[in-house]
Amino acid sequence: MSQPHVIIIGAGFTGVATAHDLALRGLDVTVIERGSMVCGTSGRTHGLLHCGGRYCVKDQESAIECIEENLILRKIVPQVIEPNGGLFVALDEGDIEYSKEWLEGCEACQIPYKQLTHQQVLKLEPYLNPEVKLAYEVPDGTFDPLRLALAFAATAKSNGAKFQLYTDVTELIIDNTGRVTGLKIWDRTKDERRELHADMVVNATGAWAGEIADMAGANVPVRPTPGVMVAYEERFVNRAINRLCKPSDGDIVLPQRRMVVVGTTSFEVEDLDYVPVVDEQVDLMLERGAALIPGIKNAQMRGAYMATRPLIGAGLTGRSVARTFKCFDHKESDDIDGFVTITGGKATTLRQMAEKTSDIVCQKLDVEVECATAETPLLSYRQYYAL
Amino acid sequence: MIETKSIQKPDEAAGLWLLKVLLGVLIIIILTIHLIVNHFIGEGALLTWQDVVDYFANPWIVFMEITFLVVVVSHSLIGMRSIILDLNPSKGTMKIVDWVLSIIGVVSTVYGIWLALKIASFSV
Amino acid sequence: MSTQKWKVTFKVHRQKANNSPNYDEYKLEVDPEEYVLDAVERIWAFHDRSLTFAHACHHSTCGACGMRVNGVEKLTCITFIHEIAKNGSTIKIEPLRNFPVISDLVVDMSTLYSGMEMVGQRPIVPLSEEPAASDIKPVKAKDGDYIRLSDCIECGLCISACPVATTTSGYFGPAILAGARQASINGGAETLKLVDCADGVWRCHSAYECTEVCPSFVEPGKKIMQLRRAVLGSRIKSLFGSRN
Amino acid sequence: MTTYTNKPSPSNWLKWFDPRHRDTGTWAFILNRITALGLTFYLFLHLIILSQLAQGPDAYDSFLELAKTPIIVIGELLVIVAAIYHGLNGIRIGLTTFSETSNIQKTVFYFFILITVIGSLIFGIRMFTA
Repeated sequence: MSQPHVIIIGAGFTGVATAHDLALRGLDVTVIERGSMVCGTSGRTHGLLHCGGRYCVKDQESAIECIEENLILRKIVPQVIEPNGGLFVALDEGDIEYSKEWLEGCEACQIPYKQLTHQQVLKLEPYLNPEVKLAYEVPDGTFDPLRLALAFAATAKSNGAKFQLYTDVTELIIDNTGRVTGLKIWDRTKDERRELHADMVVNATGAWAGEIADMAGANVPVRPTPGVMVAYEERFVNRAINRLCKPSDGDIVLPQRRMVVVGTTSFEVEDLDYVPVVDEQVDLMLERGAALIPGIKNAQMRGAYMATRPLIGAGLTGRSVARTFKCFDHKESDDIDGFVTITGGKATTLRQMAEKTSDIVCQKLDVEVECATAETPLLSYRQYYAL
Repeated sequence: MIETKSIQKPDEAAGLWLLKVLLGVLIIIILTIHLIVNHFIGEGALLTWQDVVDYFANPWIVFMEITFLVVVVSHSLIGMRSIILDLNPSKGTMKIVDWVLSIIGVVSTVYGIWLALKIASFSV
Repeated sequence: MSTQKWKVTFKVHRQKANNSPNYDEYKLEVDPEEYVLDAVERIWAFHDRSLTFAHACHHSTCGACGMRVNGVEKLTCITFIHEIAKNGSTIKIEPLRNFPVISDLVVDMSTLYSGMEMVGQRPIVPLSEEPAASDIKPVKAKDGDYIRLSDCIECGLCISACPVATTTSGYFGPAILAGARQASINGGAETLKLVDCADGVWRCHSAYECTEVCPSFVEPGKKIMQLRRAVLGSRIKSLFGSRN
Repeated sequence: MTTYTNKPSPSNWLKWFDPRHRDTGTWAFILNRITALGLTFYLFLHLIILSQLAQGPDAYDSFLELAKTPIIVIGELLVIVAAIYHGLNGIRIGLTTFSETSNIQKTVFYFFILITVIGSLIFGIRMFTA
């Protein structure tokens, strides 16, 4: 084996995108995942391909990442995207007030928007609350979470990456110089335990990044913040509908297949492995969703579920935490070599998170290859199973 | 690891399937005629050897019975073939099956024609 | 959700590597308005970390969590416990049939995915081709059609329920034939040729179990019948028309 | 103990006839397959028996006497029931294939079962009172 071997822990969005990036740069990659593909936070995301409008007032760094990546994903993985755009709609005086800051934010972050008249917006989305005061069209989209990840994984596989699902990491192997040299793993499909060695281990476990880092005695300031989402059995809209207000509970309604999904909330938990759905939050989604699309009030609920965002930061809580991502080289922060953690961020920015992480990994391994993922169209997601 | 769908499998394309359906329709038509003729018009017919021989004296009946035989045998053999296809036979197995079914078909048709003509000959 | 809790026993199919399978029982306190998948996830989280099962979106858009619940194929993320059990009853959880078991509740559905690819099923389609609701006319946007994710979520429930698929791995199966139907709507002459064979559209025996278990409005049984008409139509056309 | 098979395999053929956990359409399929096999068996048996006709009046008429025993009559009735059902289910399949009626396939099945029962009763009464 001539190429350095990198193990990525976690087959969530960051894990599969990093696997694709590193495999494309010619590295030997193995992804270890304890469940199925994107069975944690990634699989349960909203599926909103952000244009950045949601963050352009308070968190412009994230907003710029979003609009850049939005345009790239539309190009490299159109197979899983409903590219129908989105609306930001104001329903009350507070929203109208906020719209001034929002428009400035869009300008600053170069998010294209177009104001629609009352008549225009209701013609485009007849199920929208007719009380709508202001409406702007933006380049949002919707994606299928599992298939987005599979498309990255399929392309990674075609470049030689290996995926080992249903396999737990039981221990990080650290040599006497304080360097992570591999993992002890438990393959639950065969109930088999063994060791796997690597030149570099990437911890891409999102909300669980703290738990894995802890195995090495390292510290990652990740703040797992779950939110609820509720799906209803009718496709009321073809665009992503955002309330034109400061990010809050239940202010996004998305189309997906024959459903609409309303989300989300924001709270904190201790136990990450099972986060129960809270009834009051489901009721809140119904109320808030119906404010945007009154028809939701009478729609049949199809599913309610929780996803746990990995927010980064100490001190701040919930929505005030920036939605950007961070890559930690534990050599710098904890004097542990061969070990990198990537966490935070959002689904929309998965490719960019992978690029930054891969840059650090390559730099540490003295591999000099440029990232090419922004220009590389992904294979059909079904190739993940065929390869 | 991936098992791709083979496209060159023993064939039952539209032709054979459609034939089975058309034969099925013919059977329904002939059986209905048969029922009406035998049970509702000719009261209590065909209950003795002589009845049968008299019935076969009509050349149209001989023709109809032979046609019916060919149709029923074909429909049933194509149907059996279809059931065997549900058992995922190899191409080689299917070749043998096709031969066996064809032979059964030809033998029973020849036998049926012989029998019909034989019966018809009794009335001469 | 109701405040009254139920006691339910989950009898779960277990199988590791090539060992012979067995069933493990887990007694759980559940909310009747929880989904079956929630309970399976809790068995893993709090009772038995060796359990393997597939899931992702938890709202019926990804198709990963198909299992047999009390013998019937269900998308477990949208199946309420009260739909299939009573307080005190036992719920049997098994992997889908007609696919090789990888372990416990996980099956290898690669044949389904490769079949979908082979017939050219499109994961995203114009809304006018798969209208979201039959009673609402699809609204066309100014500059063309809206694009939406296709109805079929490739969950494999239909193939598990199909009686023909239990005996022949050659049969394309309901999902793939329904996919072929979708692919044949605009053009797709090649697709029609592909499914016009013993393992294709003529292998179906009209049990309609596929339509019965489909959680995603595909109605594969109906699509197979439409596909048959399309195949016969193109056959007749080639017989009389452009036969070069 | 049966060996565990989850993959498609010809050895699963008994599952064709297992209606547990399944719906109406499976009953239609099971009955269609059983009647198909039964009628084919009867067809060739019938052909062989008819060879008696070639052997003259005595052989055939004595055979017909034998055919009046109740067990044979019940057998004949079963053939008629099978034929009615198989024919009607054939119409069901043809109907749903050639027209957009698959959404009423269950209703068609129930209706045809009703006709099968009525037809069987008519034939049964005629045969046993003849």
